[in-house]
Amino acid sequence: MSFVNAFTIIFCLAGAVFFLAGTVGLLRFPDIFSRLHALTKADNLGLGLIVIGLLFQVDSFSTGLKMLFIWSLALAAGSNACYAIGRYAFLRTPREKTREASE
Amino acid sequence: MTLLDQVFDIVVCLLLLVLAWRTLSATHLYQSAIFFIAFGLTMALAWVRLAAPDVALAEAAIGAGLLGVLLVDSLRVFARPPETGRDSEPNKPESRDNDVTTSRRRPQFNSAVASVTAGAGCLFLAYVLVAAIHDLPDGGGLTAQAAENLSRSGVEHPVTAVLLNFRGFDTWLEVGVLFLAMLGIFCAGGLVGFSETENPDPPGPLLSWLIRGLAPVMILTAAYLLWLGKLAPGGAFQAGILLAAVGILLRLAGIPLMDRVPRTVIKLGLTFGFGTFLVFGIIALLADKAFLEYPSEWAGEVILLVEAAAAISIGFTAFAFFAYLNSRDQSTGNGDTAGQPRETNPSQ
Amino acid sequence: MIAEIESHQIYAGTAGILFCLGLAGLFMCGHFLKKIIATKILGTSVFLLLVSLANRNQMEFADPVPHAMVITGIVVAVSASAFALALARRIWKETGRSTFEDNP
Amino acid sequence: MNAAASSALLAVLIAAPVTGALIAFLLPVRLRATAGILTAAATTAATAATAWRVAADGAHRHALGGWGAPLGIDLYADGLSCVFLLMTGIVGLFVSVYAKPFFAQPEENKGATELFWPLWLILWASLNGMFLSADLFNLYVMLEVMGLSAVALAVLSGRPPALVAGLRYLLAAIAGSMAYLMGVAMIYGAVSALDLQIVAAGIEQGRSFRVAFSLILVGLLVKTAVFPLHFWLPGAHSTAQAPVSAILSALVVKASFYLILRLWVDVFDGSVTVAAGQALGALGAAAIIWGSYQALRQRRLKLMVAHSTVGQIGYMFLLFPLITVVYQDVAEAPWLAHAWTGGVYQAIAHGFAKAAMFLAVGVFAMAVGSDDRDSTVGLVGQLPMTTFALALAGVSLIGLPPSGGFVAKWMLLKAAFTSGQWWWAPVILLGSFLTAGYVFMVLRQAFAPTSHKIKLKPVPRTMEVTALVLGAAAIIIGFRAEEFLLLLDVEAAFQEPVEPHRANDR
Repeated sequence: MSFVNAFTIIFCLAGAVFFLAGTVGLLRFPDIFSRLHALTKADNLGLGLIVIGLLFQVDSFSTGLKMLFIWSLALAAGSNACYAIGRYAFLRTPREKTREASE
Repeated sequence: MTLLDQVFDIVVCLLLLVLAWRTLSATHLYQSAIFFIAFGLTMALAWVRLAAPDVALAEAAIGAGLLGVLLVDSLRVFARPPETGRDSEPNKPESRDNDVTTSRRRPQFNSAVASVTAGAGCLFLAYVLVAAIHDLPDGGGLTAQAAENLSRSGVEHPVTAVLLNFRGFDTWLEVGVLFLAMLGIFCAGGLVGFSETENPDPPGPLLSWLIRGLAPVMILTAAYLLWLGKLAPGGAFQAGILLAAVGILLRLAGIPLMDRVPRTVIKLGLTFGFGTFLVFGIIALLADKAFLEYPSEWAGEVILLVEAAAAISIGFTAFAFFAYLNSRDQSTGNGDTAGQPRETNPSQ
Repeated sequence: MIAEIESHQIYAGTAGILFCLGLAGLFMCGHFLKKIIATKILGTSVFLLLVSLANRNQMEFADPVPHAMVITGIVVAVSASAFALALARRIWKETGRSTFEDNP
Repeated sequence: MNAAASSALLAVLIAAPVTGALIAFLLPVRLRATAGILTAAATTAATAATAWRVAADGAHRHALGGWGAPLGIDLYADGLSCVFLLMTGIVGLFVSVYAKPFFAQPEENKGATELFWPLWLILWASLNGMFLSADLFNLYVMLEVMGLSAVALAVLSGRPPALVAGLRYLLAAIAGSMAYLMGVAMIYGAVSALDLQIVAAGIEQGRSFRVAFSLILVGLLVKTAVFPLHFWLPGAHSTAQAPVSAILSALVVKASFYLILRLWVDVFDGSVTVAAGQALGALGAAAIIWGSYQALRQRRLKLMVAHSTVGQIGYMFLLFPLITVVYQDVAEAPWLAHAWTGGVYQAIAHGFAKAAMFLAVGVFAMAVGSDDRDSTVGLVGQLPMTTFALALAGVSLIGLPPSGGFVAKWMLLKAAFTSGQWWWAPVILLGSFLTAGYVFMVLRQAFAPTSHKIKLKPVPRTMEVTALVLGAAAIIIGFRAEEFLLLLDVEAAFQEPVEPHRANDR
């Protein structure tokens, strides 16, 4: 049992590290695109790792399935939100600036 | 109750207070709205800490979700100059970034004297309130009575039993308030009817794909929540708002929903939940029982039926809030025809 | 001393302070939207008090009556806010006013 | 009729108008007025039946959902509720009859007026609910239903001034109900009940009860528009259309007044103090002077009538200091019954008179095309019936005998003198003088001889008649005090008058 708990702790800690890194990135990165990059890492990987960590603790198959489903929904929503923000920012930024940013 | 718990609670409470303060003192409307959304999310933590999953769900769906969408949509409107002056172009992209400070004539807290007086008054009131709350007895409530009657209520989840059976009258009126708010919004807009969205940007391909894919999943989840309400946190309101969210997303994706719906169907949709409750209430009266009393052997089934009707109606009404405010007739409200019935109403 | 404070008491006290903040915001803020947000904060504080009262005695389950009251309250408050938003938007479109101050 | 069936009447009083509202909403626009008037007639009939049953058998209680307090919600009707229900029923019926031809006029049928009938019938249901509900939280929901439908009715025309006044009204109403709900939450925390009777039994001395009741009181005072919390009323009531103004001024502010009264004498009688009673009286006195003075200054008739509402509400609050006094036994305080009846009579008489006045002003405004005071010059010749209705309503507002307003003010005056609280008497008299001032200013204009005959727009006869009937009702209840008192005394909330000897030892 403690072996399983250890897995949970490791995965959840790893997830928390990603969340922390994502938050720091969100605050520290210079422009919207790199901030989005940091944010989506936190959402996708951080949440994913935490879900994996918690999967060791579930007692029924359906609960585990629900958690995976929630993760996949969060992935879909996150990537779309990111896409929408990025697209809006891209369309609103003057061309030269975008080029500078991508270079 | 460990020290860690206490520290966590105190941090959450301080965060709530700071966010509320910043929401109200921010000079920019956008800032205010963002702080308010953050406040709502922190509230969700508080609900979870207080073991109130039903409230957390309702608040997330209705308080943060529905009102959040309406608020953001309103920010968009207030960011544009009003169209009382004929020369302004409504959909010019430049006009979107207009500086929307909350009040240009004066800051929020208008003068030093007023702020000091108000501050002192607030501190005093806060002291009185907190002291009075502190004096409340440490125990009590109607838990025992609810537990005792739970088996006769037809459902197993106590909150649903209170909402749909013990205090079903409140819930009936609450569905009525939603209907009433829709009538009020019609009055504010000056006409009864919908038109297509004024949203100028078509969504990207990814978004439309996602929304189309997600809609069935969301409808399924709504049905699940509705069914779950019998046993666990969930129920008509949460399910209804999820249905509304489907509608709002589809509308944002440019799929017209309201503009082609016949007026009769709109009217039926708005009154369906309120009416179903009422019909069961009247049937009970005719059967020489109390208003809204359910036959005890069928209570569970009747509740499910009423809840389903309420969920559909709540979803429809909440979606109608958004669709109406977002309608083109609405947003190009023109000064000189104020109060006149407009010919452009498609559903009349 | 700190060990005697239960978590519901912390939240109940916060509710009292939030109520004052919301009230102050309602009176002091000029813009319609911020007044509407202030009423939301006001409402939230009341709901917070009710839910923390429900959490006082953990029996089999928390007191369901305040929970039901809060859910009802949330729906009612949001309906009222939606109506207020509709009015504020229409006033803005018709007259360009966003506060009560610039009264002609 | 057995007890169960007659207690079901209480539920009918709420269900019937709601049913009518839903039917009216689903019907095509042209049939709505007919459905509305039929519902109004049915509701008034049910109200009369309820009052009759209560007068015959005493108070009725209906346990909604069959659960009963404390877990469920009860409806409760006694003499006091029946008096207010009856006033609502009669005013509501005649305003409905007036509204049908009113909204048929093309210049009034703007904006979303097709929604008048559903909104008004739901408002009616919530008014009945306010008078019947015995549950503090259910009363909050009723307050919100009432507030939202009242604001929606006030902005029906969609004119910008109405919209601004409506938003102000809505925000004030929301703030008021939140203060009320905060108080209810604290009461629930203290006594673990919401039913008025159970709460009343659990009330004790203590800080939390005082704070809770203060919050409830302030919330309701905002909704009743008592000076200085009346800031929202003149705008909202004067920019609404005539039948709506009548409903708002005559009925809606009375519902929250009723609730204050009910809580003061029935529930919180153990925690009110003499000082609190005097404070409410002082607010009332300030309202009388301020409202009547403002009414005197207005040039627009609708604004004048709206400000007059602020003043007349003040009279109702003189009831509180007069019934909250220190005494050893009831025989020592013979004025209690006078004060009590006077305050309630004022609410009822003002309901009829103010409805009549707004309806009459509506007729003037429709005929002349403006509600400026000077535009009514010489109207008596052309609109004698409406001028007469206005005069009757004015007589009751001033308090001239024989009228409902006279009985009310006379009783309050008598109570003020016998109780030794003579300081309310000059306020009552000054208020009457100011009221006489603005009423006669309008009448003088209307009766002024004119050389030129103004071209008037024809006004449907029904509108004139309904205004006159309501004006006459304001007078007639002055003759019918006995029946009124008999009904009011049924299970009188006032049998055990406010107990300030307990309250006094704070």
